Amino acid sequence: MAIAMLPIILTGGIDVSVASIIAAVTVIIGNFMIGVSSNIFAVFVVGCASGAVLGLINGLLVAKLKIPPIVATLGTMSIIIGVVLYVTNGTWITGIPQNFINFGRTDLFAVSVRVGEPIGLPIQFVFLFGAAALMWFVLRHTLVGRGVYAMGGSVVSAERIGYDLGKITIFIYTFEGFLIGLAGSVHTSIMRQVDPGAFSGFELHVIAAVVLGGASVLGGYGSVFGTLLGVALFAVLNNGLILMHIPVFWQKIVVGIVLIASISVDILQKRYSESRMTRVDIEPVEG
Amino acid sequence: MPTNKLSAFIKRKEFILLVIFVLVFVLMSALAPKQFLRPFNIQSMAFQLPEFGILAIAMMVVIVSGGINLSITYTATLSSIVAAVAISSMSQAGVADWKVILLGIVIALATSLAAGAINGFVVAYVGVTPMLVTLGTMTLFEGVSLNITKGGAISGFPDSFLWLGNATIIGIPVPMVIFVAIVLASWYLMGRSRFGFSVYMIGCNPRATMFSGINVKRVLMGVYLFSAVLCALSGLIMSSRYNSAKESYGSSYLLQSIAAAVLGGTDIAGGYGSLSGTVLAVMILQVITSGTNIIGINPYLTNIIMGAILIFVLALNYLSSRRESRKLG
Amino acid sequence: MDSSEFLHIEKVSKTFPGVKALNDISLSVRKGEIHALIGENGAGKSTLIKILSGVYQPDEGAEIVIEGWRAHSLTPIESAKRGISVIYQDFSLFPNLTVGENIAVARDIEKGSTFVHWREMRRTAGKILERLGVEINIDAPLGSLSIAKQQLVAIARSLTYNAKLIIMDEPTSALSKGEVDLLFRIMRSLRAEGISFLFVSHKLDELFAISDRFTVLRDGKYLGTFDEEGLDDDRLISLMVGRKIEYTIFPKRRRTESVLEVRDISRTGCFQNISFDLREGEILGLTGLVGAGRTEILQAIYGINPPDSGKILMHGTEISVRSPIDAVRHEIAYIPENRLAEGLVLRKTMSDNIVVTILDKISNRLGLIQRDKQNRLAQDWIQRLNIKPNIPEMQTSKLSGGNQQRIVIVKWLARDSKILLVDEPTNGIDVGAKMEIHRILRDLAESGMSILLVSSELPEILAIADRIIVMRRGRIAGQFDGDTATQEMIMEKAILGIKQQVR
Amino acid sequence: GGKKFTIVVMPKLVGIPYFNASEVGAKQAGVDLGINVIYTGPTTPDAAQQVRMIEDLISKGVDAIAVAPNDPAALTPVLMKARRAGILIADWDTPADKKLVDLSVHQIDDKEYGQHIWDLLVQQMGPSGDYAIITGGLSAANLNAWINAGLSYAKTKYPNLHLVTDKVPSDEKQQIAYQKALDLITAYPNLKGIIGISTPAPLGAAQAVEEKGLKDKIAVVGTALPTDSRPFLEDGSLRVATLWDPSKLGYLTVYLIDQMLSGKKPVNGQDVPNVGKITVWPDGKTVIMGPPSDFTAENAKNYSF
Ligand SMILES: Nc1ncnc2c1ncn2[C@@H]1O[C@H](COP(=O)(O)OP(=O)(O)OP(=O)(O)O)[C@@H](O)[C@H]1O
Ligand SMILES: Nc1ncnc2c1ncn2[C@@H]1O[C@H](COP(=O)(O)OP(=O)(O)OP(=O)(O)O)[C@@H](O)[C@H]1O
Ligand SMILES: [Mg+2]
Ligand SMILES: [Mg+2]
Repeated sequence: MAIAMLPIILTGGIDVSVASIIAAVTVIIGNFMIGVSSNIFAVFVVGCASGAVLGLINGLLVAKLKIPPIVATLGTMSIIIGVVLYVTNGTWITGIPQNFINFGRTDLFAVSVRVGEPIGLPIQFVFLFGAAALMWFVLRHTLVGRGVYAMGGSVVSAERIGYDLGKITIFIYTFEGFLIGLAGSVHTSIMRQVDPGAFSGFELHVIAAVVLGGASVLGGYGSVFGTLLGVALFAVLNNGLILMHIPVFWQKIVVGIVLIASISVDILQKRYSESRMTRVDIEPVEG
Repeated sequence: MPTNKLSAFIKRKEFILLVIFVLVFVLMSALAPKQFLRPFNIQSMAFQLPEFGILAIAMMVVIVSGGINLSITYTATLSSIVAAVAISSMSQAGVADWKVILLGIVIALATSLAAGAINGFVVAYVGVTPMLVTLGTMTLFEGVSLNITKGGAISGFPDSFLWLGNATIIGIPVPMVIFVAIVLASWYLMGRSRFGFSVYMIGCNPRATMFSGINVKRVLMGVYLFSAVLCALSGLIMSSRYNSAKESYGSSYLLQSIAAAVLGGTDIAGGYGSLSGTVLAVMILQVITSGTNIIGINPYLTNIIMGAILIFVLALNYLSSRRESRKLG
Repeated sequence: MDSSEFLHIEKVSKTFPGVKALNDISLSVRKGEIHALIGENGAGKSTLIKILSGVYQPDEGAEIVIEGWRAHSLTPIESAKRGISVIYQDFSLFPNLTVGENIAVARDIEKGSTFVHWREMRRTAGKILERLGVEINIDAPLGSLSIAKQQLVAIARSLTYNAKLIIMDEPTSALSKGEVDLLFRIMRSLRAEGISFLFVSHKLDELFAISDRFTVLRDGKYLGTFDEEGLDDDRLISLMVGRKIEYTIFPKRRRTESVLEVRDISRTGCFQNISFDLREGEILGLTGLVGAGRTEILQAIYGINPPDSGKILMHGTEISVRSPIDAVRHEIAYIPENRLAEGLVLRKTMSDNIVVTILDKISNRLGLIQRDKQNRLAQDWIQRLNIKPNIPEMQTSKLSGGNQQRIVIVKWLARDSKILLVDEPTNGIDVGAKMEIHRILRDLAESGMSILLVSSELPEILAIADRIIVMRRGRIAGQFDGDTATQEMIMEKAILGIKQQVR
Repeated sequence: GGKKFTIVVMPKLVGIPYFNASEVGAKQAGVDLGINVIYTGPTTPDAAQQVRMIEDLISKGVDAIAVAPNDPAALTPVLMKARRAGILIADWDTPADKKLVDLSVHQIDDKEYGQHIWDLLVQQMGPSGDYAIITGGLSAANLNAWINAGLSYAKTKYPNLHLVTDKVPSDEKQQIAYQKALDLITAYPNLKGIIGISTPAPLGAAQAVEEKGLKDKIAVVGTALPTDSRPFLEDGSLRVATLWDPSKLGYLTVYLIDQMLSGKKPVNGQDVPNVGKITVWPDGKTVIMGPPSDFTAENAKNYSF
């Protein structure tokens, strides 16, 4: 998810509709599996396609109607989640076919270290790293990807040099939808049922993870690797506190403080090193 | 004269909003003629609007400065919780009601100032992106609130405290009176004062503003403090209206307040935003929620309608401004 | 259209809300010529260029012919495909990308390739920089380079694709003499290869040094195209402004009373051991090559990046200026070099930009701004500096470069300060306006203000500075009196010992 | 009577399975009794939203409002307002301010229910050992009531049970409950039992236990709907779930309100059609629907909610 959001933030945009898109995707594939086919491949195709279509809508709104991204996606968020819940009335979809559930539990390269305790790479990580690798490639090695960075650097310049900004915008939102579709599909196979309301409030986490990973919300800076780190850090922050035996009522306080402190330190460091940056090579004193 | 044209154009945005407001109002009246237009309903809408309206202004001010404040709802509830603890314990100790309430308000304001100071300090003096700072403080304030309430609600207010949120003065709800006062004060502050002028300039170009000798850090600090004080007032109204204080009150107002600010013509990138637009947007949202409730429309449909209006208005703004420039350019 | 012409346009007009920026312009550019486009501030040069690059669409009825291909308007992609490449006043580069990418990316877009080949890209970029004879690290992020180097990158970029016409909007405004010579050398060799240039500059000596033909615009109208022979400064100036203007050399004064004493200030990576006095009522010129650290000194005094060590005294007492707020309190004003990012709030009106420094003066005791006072003041200043158009409510971004610069000056004039720090105040400003700004600065000095003027333009320094300090690589290299110094003396100090490096 | 009553039944929020099930019951009762039932509520469990909706409904003019408060204290002023407007006030699912309601429909006795859950836990994990609680939200009043009842009961009845850490919130989401359960399992290796309070919580916990292959070591019990929990019950990761039938609760609420609007009070031991015998407290307005049903691998398939 966070990976999917990265290019949008890179262009200086933001998408708060991620949570509603993933909810819509899970509902669609849930019904698809039960009603049409439980072929894993087909499910993934449907999931990704429906995500991509919803992303495309965002992209069109931003690119063609020039609605600021945060607002456009705020609108679509409200609409998509409204439609999803109106149609499903929030009912969970249960009875996901077993083959799909098994898929979600596949560990690749599972090695049994001790009896009864297999460790391995759960399939969701394969997808995560797969998505990350794909995104990295797109951003680094395609013209569109570089256009994303260029747009984040300077919209005017990007336009002048001949990038088709509309196309890039539409592409990244669609691509984001696609990846969210993927995430939704994987998620469903892990969770074994579909809860349309499960993702409310999720969007802020996604944004936080991306930005924690070093992407600038003003656009132009950020990397896939940083985002992965951000996701990891955020996961640790949110879930590691139980492991550290921190009392429940203190956890949010700790998360908040760590979040603010870590970013502040980072910024202060950057500022310090910037202020020490050499602008003029000073002539040495002649001995 | 381009002068007139320019101001006419700015007015146009609000004009569109006004038209929409009238449209939804008429629509709702037509769909539920007996119920919607009853004075009782108008009054009850006037009760409901302020707590959200104040938060929307708190959001708008920060957006104009080029930031965003995700911590508004928790600033509101945190300050009302701290005040509630003080109020209920003092009133149990038998302190006179008016003293208790006055002190409660002071405590709420003080708490919100502390909260705003954290935001302001990290944004202005440390230089962290507002979205991140307030994401952090949002979590922090929620955590502190939870720690105080242990998940419950704080109640036990003296009855006279309920006046703040529930009484009327010649038929006008007290919260509405407070809201109008706040709107006027904010209008002066943002539209007329040096402070407001600086906020708009900073929202457009903080660097050039700083180079002009304006104390950008202090102004930004002021913006977050002002926003927090508004939150506290909204929090007090809520705790009086709901007879208790709890961390989750009004949590659904967060994204709505961004929507209201933007619907009201505030530029999400900063530098532009009008109070009247925001107030109109808040009124539109209020009429839609109340109206659809009364008519008995599925609440999810209400969500869909609001999303559609948001996109519709912005698309309209874009299209009309494009036509404008086509015509002339 | 004759086959020796690369580009021919006719009946090109452009109307902005309230302004007719271009009115029925015709122009042809021959293959392999360097064609100067000149005119006063706001004459419409930049607008014309934007039409040629496809950023703006001209009004109905325009004819554009490029090598026999006809159109009414262009898109950026079409323009690039047809061989037009533009270097804008603001370069249009990407600060977050590397130098190599900035250079090579345009060609990839033009080719329409799907993938980016980094190795090839770096090779291309490296070759071009080599051809230009400059040394810039290909992998450095562009944002970390000096303005001058960014300019060279922009030029390098336009060479990557098969540009047949390179349009440059004031390319030399941020370049030092050596770099300008380098640029001209490159331009001449490209001209020999049949590439044409359309070149905008306000620096007449440069124009005469390089141009084959001149096209003059005035107030959005086409005045004609002239061959280089038979033109001289006077004629050109009178064509541009419709009247004759002399580059006035002001009489120099010798002042004695020090207002600001700078004592041995240093800042790591910026400047070392700088000491000088700024005296009451004088203009002290601070010159040198671009990148010598002059801006940094001004910014240090203004409190933006305070010095690490050393003292600054005002009227004999030490002052501590840690931020612009402190500076303003000590009545120090600063007109930055980069007016777009630092001087102006472009999205706000002229009026707002003018009063931003004097909010205390136009507001009442409650801190409320008095609108009538604001309007009166703004209107007043706009008239005094002859800023066009005379519409205080107009967005500053819509002004031409020269008029924007006047707004920056005005906003500090409105707040009368004791000390004025000015960084390249006439950069990108036409001769007529330049003279006015010189006069304004001189008048201010006469009235007792002390001015520290940074300028790379030696004639300007010589014309108005009472005393001159020359900087070289972060240190003071020499000092001269304004009435005895010559360009040669200053240049010698400025480049002594670093000649090889510039080349 | 001749006039057709309009009754509002307001859940804590709409769009979750539990309250969808009660909607079915409430609507059914409306059809059976020939009255107009409006079932509406906020889309997020926000007390402020509930207050606003009730205010709007007062404007609309209804005969009765039955509400499941997200926060009892928060509703007090608006319920007073409703009373002044002559509207009959009831609470259901979660109690509101006692003084303000004409009728209070409880699915269950909170104390008994809490004790019942702890009894189930002990049945599954034995009377001693480490256990943890995953709850829906830290501020849900009814969940807290059950937990507190259970905890104080356990203190005397099962002194050897050891709660490893405070109740852990899961935001009413299975995904989060799952994460938290994983963390709990890692953090406390001696864990023998997990109680999930709120319907998604036990499922998330069961999922975690199943995934770690610990379903024989850690007993998961909790409050969940039988249809949702069936896969987990059947694979053994969830030992037993307990809940009442929410649709019956909805039905009962509407039924009793209709009676009261027609002037009849609920009577102890009264047999309500489609629901069964009810208990009425001496105060005459607190009604308890009856004991919960326990769902196990064997019987889950017999239920349709
Ligand atoms: N986007 C715009 N909207 C309205 N007016 C504009 C816009 N852009 C330019 N103008 C106006 O068009 C005229 C020509 O401006 P232009 O920038 O082309 O001048 P220029 O010759 O490049 O001047 P300079 O030498 O100062 O850069 C000016 O009067 C300017 O105010
Ligand atoms: N306020 C600033 N913040 C960051 N970088 C700056 C700032 N001002 C100048 N720079 C950078 O410092 C470097 C050196 O400045 P520059 O090349 O302009 O030298 P200078 O001699 O001070 O200037 P000039 O000759 O143009 O007056 C450039 O890379 C420039 O972009
Ligand atoms: Mg220009
Ligand atoms: Mg400089």
